[in-house]
Amino acid sequence: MEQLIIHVLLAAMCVVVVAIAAQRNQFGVVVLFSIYSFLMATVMVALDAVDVAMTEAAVGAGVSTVLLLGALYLTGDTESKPTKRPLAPIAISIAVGCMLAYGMQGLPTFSDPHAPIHSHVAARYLELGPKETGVPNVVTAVLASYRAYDTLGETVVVFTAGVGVIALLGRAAGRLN
Amino acid sequence: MKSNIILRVIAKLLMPFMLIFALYVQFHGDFGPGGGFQAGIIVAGAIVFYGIIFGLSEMQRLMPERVVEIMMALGVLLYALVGLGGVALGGNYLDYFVLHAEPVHGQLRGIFWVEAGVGITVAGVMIKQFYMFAGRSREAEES
Amino acid sequence: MIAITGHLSYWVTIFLMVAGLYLLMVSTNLLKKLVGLAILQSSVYLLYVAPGKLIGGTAPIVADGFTVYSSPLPHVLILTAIVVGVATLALGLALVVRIREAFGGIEEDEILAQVD
Amino acid sequence: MLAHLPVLQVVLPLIAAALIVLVRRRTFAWLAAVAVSYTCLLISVLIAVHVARNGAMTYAMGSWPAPWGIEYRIDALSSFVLLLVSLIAAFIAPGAHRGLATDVLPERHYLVYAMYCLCLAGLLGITVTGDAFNLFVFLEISSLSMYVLIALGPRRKALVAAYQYMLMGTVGATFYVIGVGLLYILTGTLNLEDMAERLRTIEDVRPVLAALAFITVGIGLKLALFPLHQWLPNAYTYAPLMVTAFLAGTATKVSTYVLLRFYFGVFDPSELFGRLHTREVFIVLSGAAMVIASLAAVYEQDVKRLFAWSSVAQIGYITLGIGLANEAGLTGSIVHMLNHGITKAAIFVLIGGLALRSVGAPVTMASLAGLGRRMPLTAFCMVIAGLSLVGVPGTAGFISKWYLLTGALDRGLWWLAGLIVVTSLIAVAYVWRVVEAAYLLPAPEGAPAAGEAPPSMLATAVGMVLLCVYLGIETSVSVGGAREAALLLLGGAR
Repeated sequence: MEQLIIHVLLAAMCVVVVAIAAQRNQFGVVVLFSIYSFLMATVMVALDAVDVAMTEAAVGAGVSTVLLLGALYLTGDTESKPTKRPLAPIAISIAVGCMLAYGMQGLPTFSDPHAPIHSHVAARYLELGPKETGVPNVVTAVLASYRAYDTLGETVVVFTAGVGVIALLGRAAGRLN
Repeated sequence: MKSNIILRVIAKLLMPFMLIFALYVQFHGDFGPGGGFQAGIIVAGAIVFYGIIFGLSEMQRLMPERVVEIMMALGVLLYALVGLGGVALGGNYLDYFVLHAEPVHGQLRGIFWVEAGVGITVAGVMIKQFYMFAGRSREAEES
Repeated sequence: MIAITGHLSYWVTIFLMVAGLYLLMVSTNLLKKLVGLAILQSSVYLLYVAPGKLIGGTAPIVADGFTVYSSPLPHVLILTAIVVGVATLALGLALVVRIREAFGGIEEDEILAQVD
Repeated sequence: MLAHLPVLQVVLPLIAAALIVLVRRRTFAWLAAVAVSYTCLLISVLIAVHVARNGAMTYAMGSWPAPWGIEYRIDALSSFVLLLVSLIAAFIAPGAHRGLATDVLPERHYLVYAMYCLCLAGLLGITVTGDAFNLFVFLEISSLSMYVLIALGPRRKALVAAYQYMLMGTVGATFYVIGVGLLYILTGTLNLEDMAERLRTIEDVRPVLAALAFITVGIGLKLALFPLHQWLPNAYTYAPLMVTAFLAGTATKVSTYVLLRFYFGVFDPSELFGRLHTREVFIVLSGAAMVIASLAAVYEQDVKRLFAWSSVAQIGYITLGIGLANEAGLTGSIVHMLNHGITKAAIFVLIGGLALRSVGAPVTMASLAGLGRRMPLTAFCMVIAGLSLVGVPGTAGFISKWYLLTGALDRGLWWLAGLIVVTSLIAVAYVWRVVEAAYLLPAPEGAPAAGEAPPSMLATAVGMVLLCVYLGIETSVSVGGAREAALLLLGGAR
């Protein structure tokens, strides 16, 4: 049952992506992208990543959509033109996809409890994390303590984007000449 | 939307609940999903919602742009300084064990302040970005 | 389906990555390119999170009555990746808005045709 | 205190950036940026001395032991790159006060300095970290700030250049994350040392090879490895001049460092070079970059773009050493990061001085005419830096090319040695165009009156040019450090 739900959601995501590719009205693209993000958030719930799901729902479906709509309002939702000769992009995309497929052949099977992703570093987090940090949500423990430095970096990334947007769109953001 | 009385009343009613929910997400992140990042977005969402209903100038009265910019920088500073606190008390950077005589309490204290820093910066940046995009449109309309 | 470690999510990861990359390269509209970029970035979420899942497991919030948890580390990494994604999108959109103001449009070929 | 230096190196610029945004004063921002740049230089000198004496330094973030927490790890190679980045930052920052005036409105300068501090923190963070995902986070900090810095350029095409760089850079970073993801799923760890250790026991190499491909293409996009260099000429041409000087000196070098770190530190190089013909691929790509980009530079009219193309060619020299993978070749590569970084930064600062004198107009070949009489010191410095680009004996460029030549001959690649000489001759052609315009052509009607660039910028440029000459004569520190790093990398190969 768990598997079935995940499969249905994943299939729906693929359909939405195809719809985005085919959609030429930019407003439609933004709406579909919002749907895509919600589906991604739901998949994350099904994959037990509740923190990720919450963030993806807030960021992907919330903030991203608001930003996209804001930008759309400022730029107009003109239909984009059909593309001319997409041969090279198709070749590149397929080559990259084949490379990833090739690499994934050798990965541990899905849901194998002995895979390194479960047994190596993660095992200690689950076993000792709540005791060492006093936080039962292991994701929070890893995020804010074991790998707190990454989270500092993440906060700085957000800060950088904020200052960057001020620099680009702030009141006097015209050209010098 | 400024003239619609139902929207205005509901918005005023909803605001406290949205902010309380944000606080819940912020401080309950230790036990359930959530944390500073998600809480910051919810705070920003509540204020942007207020701005959409009551207009940009009303929103700027509630949340002046200068305050928002200070929030952006303050969160990062808070986070970085919690880290330096670890160094000052004889540990490594971001070492929370030394923040309290009891190591586990030190961890909780460190996590609390760090998450607060994340929340403040994220809320500030999201509100600021809304101001920037929304302000741009108004200028474009005027000219 | 069995050929690649037996799960649909791996195939979907590949599909999303290819589709995002393709959209990014083929679209002429600068905004739609950013949507392609966002899809490419989101394929990484699946790449990391799916292998961390254990069937029958639960979210990594330690509580009585559960023994099998999915791996927490990928979740932490992907939280960071999502934040990086939205930061990039915000900057990209700010650039698109400015390009539209400076060039009067956001179709790539029209902009590249204009001289400085 | 010494033990905490690695983290202070990165955190101080971050704090400075936040303070700059709080205070919003132009002069404060400039002073903070200068102070941070010099503090970072001091710290990296102390670290370099420490590493040279006592070997690699490690630092556990949050006191969590290595594979569970994030670890900083500084060895001979990272300390060399740290020195390079902070040295160029320390050179550029003081002159920026005047140098930015032509390109950015004064009330927005504080944003530039905030972005500069973030970019510096990102670049330093990439260099010192021993964790694959932490590297990605700092890569993004430096990249996002770079996109903004480029977009602030004075011409509207700067926006398009920044947009294109953003697309390619983000694809690059995403590919890097995909590569790291494959390695992570395979090994369960993100610590580079631990990862390398656990990769040795992996039987199925297919994910490792795919990860290698993704990381190579991803970082290749960032470092403008031919033919993934399309973003570079536009980005360098349209960015504010001081920004171009900083980026040209640091950004691509740090990306090269990441590639070296992964190739020689994580993947097993013997497997890599033997089975996949990586060596041949790199030699061919580097050779193509050297020839094609140098030729493009010869026919370029815009002076900034000319030197941007020259950068693509010089990156070819740097990546050549990865292909050679022997002691002399790698030493040449690593020392060329430093030598070229300083040379190119000096050239862009000099062009910045030119642009200040001819307010607004882009610096073209025509506007260089008569420079030798109008701005004698600037013109002279330009010539010396140009000679270093060519690789004339007595300049820094000669040293790195000498080691690369030796490396090629050690491998028995006579044609490659010949190619290095030929591309240096092409470099003579484009540098000669600058010399010809500066000294042999009369100044055009209506040229700006005689007078040098502002002293702060001129001092920066003269300092870097002197360093170029110094590094061409006294090589014990630069080549010594680079050889140390090369031996360290090759030690992993055996």
